Amino acid sequence: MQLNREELIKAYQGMCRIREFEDAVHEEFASGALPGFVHLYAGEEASAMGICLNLNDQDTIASTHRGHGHCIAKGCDSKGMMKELFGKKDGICGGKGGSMHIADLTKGMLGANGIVGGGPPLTCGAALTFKTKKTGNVAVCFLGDGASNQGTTAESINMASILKLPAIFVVEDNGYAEATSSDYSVGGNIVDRGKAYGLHAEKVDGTDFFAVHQAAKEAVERAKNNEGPTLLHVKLSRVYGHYEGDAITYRLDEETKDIKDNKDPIKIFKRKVTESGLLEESQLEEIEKSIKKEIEEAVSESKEAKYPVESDLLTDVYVKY
Amino acid sequence: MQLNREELIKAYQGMCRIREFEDAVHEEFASGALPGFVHLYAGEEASAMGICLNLNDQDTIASTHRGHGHCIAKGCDSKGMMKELFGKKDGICGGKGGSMHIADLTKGMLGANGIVGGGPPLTCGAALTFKTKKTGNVAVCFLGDGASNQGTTAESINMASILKLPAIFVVEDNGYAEATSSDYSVGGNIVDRGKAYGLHAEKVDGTDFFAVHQAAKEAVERAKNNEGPTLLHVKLSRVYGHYEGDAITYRLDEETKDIKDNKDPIKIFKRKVTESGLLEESQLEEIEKSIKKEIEEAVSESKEAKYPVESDLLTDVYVKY
Amino acid sequence: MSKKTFRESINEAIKQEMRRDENVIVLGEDVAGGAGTKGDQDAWGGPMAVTKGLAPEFGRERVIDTPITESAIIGTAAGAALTGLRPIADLMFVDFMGVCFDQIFNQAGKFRYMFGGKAVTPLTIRTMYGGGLRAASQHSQCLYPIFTHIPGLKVVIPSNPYDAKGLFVQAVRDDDPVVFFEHKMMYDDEGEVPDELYTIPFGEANFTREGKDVALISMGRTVNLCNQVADEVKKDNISCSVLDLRTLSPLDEDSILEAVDETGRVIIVDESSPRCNVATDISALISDKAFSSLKAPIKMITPPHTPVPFSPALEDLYLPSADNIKKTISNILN
Amino acid sequence: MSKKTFRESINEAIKQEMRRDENVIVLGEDVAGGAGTKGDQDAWGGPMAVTKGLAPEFGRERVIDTPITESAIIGTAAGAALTGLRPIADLMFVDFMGVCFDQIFNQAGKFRYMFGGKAVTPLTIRTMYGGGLRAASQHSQCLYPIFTHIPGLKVVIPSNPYDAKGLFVQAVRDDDPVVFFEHKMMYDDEGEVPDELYTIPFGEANFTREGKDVALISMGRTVNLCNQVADEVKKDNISCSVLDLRTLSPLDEDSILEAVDETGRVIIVDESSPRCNVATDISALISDKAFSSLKAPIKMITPPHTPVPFSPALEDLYLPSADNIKKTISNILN
Ligand SMILES: Cc1ncc(C[n+]2csc(CCOP(=O)(O)OP(=O)(O)O)c2C)c(N)n1
Ligand SMILES: Cc1ncc(C[n+]2csc(CCOP(=O)(O)OP(=O)(O)O)c2C)c(N)n1
Ligand SMILES: [Mg+2]
Ligand SMILES: [Mg+2]
Repeated sequence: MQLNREELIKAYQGMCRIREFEDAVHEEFASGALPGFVHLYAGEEASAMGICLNLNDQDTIASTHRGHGHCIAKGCDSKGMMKELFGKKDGICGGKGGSMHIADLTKGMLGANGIVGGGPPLTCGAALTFKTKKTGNVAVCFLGDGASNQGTTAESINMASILKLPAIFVVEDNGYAEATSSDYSVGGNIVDRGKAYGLHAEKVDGTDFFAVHQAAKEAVERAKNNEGPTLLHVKLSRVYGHYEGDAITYRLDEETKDIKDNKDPIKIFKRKVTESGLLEESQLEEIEKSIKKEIEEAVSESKEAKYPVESDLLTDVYVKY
Repeated sequence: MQLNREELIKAYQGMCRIREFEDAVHEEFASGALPGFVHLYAGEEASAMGICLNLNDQDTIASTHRGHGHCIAKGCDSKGMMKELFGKKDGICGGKGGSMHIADLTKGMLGANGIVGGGPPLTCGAALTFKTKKTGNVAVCFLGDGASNQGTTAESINMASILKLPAIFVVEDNGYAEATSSDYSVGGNIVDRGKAYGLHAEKVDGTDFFAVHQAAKEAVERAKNNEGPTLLHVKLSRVYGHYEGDAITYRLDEETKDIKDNKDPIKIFKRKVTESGLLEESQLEEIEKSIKKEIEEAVSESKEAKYPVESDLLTDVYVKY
Repeated sequence: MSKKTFRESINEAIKQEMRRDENVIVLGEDVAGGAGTKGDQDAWGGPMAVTKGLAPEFGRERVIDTPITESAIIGTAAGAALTGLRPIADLMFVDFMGVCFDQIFNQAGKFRYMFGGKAVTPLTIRTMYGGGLRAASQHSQCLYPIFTHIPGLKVVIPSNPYDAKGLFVQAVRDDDPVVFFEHKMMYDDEGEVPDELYTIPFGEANFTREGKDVALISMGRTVNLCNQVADEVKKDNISCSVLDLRTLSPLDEDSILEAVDETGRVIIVDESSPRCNVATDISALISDKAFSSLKAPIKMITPPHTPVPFSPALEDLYLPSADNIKKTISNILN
Repeated sequence: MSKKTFRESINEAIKQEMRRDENVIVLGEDVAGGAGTKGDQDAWGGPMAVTKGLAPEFGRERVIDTPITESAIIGTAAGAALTGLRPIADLMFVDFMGVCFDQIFNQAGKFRYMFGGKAVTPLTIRTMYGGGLRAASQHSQCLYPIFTHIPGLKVVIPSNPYDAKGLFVQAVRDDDPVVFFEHKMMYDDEGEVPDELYTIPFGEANFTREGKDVALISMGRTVNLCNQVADEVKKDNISCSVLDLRTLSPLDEDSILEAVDETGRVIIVDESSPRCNVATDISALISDKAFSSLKAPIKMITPPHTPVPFSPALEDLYLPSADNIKKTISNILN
């Protein structure tokens, strides 16, 4: 644990912000206030934060359908995101993208993605830019266990391998792709796949922020030292269903209980930092409170914000047409 | 070497037939008599024959753009094939398919394929039919080192793995995909990839008919015993260029010479069977002569055969429309 | 005969065909749901529960949950079709065609031709299309014009539960590869649907309204919009026929020309993007073959040339509307 | 100015743009050729040698041979474009779109819209289309209607070496994703091409012939067929205009309507499959917007609704021909 106080606070803030955001979306969706197709990241916070705290605004991430956590960890504005989810004009994408297409290029956030396996090829592209321009940056790709089977993932890992791109593939294995277990869908295993394509690959405990942070740190160093790409197989759990509305009948209640009780990365982090005396309980509660307020405001502001109008319909398709 | 005399003769006949066929196509193309886009299999004969001698007409193969050898090994009629290459109505596909689309479903030959990586998914399909109908057959897929990178290949290997399909993926690694070396394009290595997706995988010397035959035999047995799919990484060389017309400047002359002198599977086979006294030289020469005649006839008959006519233009698109 | 939803109608079609023919199998992501889990082994039946109940009845050998690998899904189905099964593959959202189109258009769709007429590929691909669910740019497209463009494929697009069952059964029994388009906003639509098996032949469009002033030609969900408009403008003494194309490939040219002949005025309503879409296809057919019957320009009502917006406010503006159709009717009548 | 082939014209455009702008890179299968081999490190320049000579001049950092993984190629190019490079990705044959279309139409083509106008994706995809090489069903398709259908993409299709250079330079400099179609039978076509850099703006069609009896509208290789026919029928006192669309998206509607206005009779020649293609798109546009100028049915000359045959005998019958155009001209004049 080589993180300083400030970094630990940032980590906790980020994880809490993600959790609060997702809990709020869960409620607003259930009440019918929030439209669309939403996939919540709650339970996986240590991955996004453990990775992204090693990155700067010029480093990039490519994300997934389950992207809110990655966006927040990479520094996207939570209010702009919430407005986007509500389809409002002040949303981070003008209301045109919604949950699955949140992006903020100024933060190096290259977009959530509605296509499973859509992000890996794009990650090679960002990494190629960094390599070509010798910027010293790194391009990270988040993908799920389900996406690890998609052909685009294999192609991209190979491309990154042979071009020695500064890229990191973070396979967030939450045990399920929709209602299908990764035990069923993933032939062989994910770390071996990374190695078989020539990457440095390792398995990481995704409930432990510190483990993710350390593995990511080493991966970023390798990338920046031109030692090639890394694959991290991050084992973690999602709290909610695949998407909002999922009855989660494929999961036994005791498994969900176990996830909440024993695999919650925020609880685990909190215990670690308080038990070791790195941060005090009161400090953490302060953070929790202020984040709670931030997200409550995000929701209420989003509800009041204006929708885009007819003149917005035809814009933003081309730079020039 | 557990093959009997008859099998050895069949093997030699098949390899010679492929070589003669390809040599003839090479000449006819160079002279301008033969149209289209042709990729020759000469030099790789031990793979097609070593595999296909373990299969019956109900077992299937899916092939590639370099498909003539696979077709002949699986029992397609060499004259029908030659007529097809000449675009004649009596061709095996009525002249509609040409070199890259030769198929004969009655022989379990599911088609050459113009799309690199097109065959692996189809192979899973044939294997699924066998599994569903419990026919006890096996589905084989030939693909190149270049195709081993294609996403469809990874997807198919995974699909075969998790559904435990009776499938065999034969990666014919001739060292090149077009003008690109497999040393460059293949990150990691092919056998490890197979294993990482949960397959039995091994490397095989593709200049040695007996090695291929043995590995294939074991793979077929595994498939038929419901022990899951196999990947064979068969190392071999192509004699000619990527396609006819390729100046092969990416290969040094000494490499081509080495291929012809030391990696010719037909020469190697011939030496082995004569030295060990399994077959006599004269017998082999008899075979060579009769095959030569067969192919000469195929060419001359093809040249004389009729082209399809206007009334053929609109047929064969749908069963019913 | 009883009232069934669009969802139930397709579910029943699949079930009954699976009972009738053991070669029929279903495969796709979570077509059962629950594979490898400790929970419900019929957890989903696809994201819209259309295939729910199949796994318990037919077993996982015939109702196959797959990894998220659409090329392998479609390719497996195509290869299985080529070798003796009648697979129903689930592409889920048609927007995912981009990761597997090769297996559809270069493989399944061309086998028969490339192999000189010797292949039979009885493959059915089910897929969801269209806007209205606030599912944004990558989950709301129509894309059927792309499939219609490809020789060797058949394209089916029912507008109601009755047609859905009859056309689906035909798709399964058909010996050519069929892409079956289901509008994601129609699954709860209800209609009378016979309990027994029946087929509706491909290439036979259906006049859902008769009329003599204007012909509204459409497909899938927007047929209902046209029906609604036809009923509404009656009170203004405007008589519209509505032609439901039912299948885009093959296309019932005769019924289209008949509709033109009877009215001389045509509006084509198509939810797909406006360039090179089905509306242009029908319009061009009419200009070519029924030019002299035309009394007015052929009008097309489609979304604008933009991706599908997420915001409900924009998506409602994006989609073809009854208002828009009515305005166009009164324009071409004047 | 000097005589150059279509191949040389594109090669020169790429070279000069790479010299001018260090952000321009080229990637694809064997765009140099020879990667990892002991032989020539500029062995191919693509299968048609269009990119030959680039690797020696610009090095392998900017001329990147890739594995055969089109999704990764296009996606890498798209991601690079999104982050500051101007990649030219080689899709080789457009028939291969089926393994990578998602990265083109759901990713690159929608970034800007989905991200609310904040993304710029200056990506150029080069690709070969069309028949005539006896390359059979999977290597002879046109498929540009599919790309034209997709909002967010631009589609460029030059008919001669001069246009090829000017349009290619515009494609590279353009801030939107462009798919650049090169007919595989045109690489040896010659024409006068300036040595210096110049651009031809998108959305400006070109009248290659003026005429007042019939307008022939076309794109890419078939423009030359139209030119030839226009010249030949002159001796029968038939005056044809020929409009070369140059870009299919954006489309120069004004020039199309002008062509209709001046002639009242239109024939659209399009090598792509007949359903939902560019011919139907243009025809529908005309019926909608220039109906009253029409003196005859709008005719379309396209191949039949079949895959492209291999046999030279069939392929020659399959492709649009001068004879066919001439017959159609005399039909609509009577
Ligand atoms: C190409 C494609 N196929 C299928 C889907 C539908 N889909 C959305 S999320 C998902 C499951 C993804 O599983 P995983 O990669 O493990 O991510 P997780 O949802 O567990 O975070 C599926 C099948 C899609 N969006 N894109
Ligand atoms: C999807 C696709 N991409 C590219 C091509 C062009 N192409 C044809 S063969 C070939 C090389 C294939 O290499 P490999 O798989 O090693 O087979 P080999 O030619 O060596 O037998 C390429 C790139 C293609 N036909 N299909
Ligand atoms: Mg998952
Ligand atoms: Mg090879």
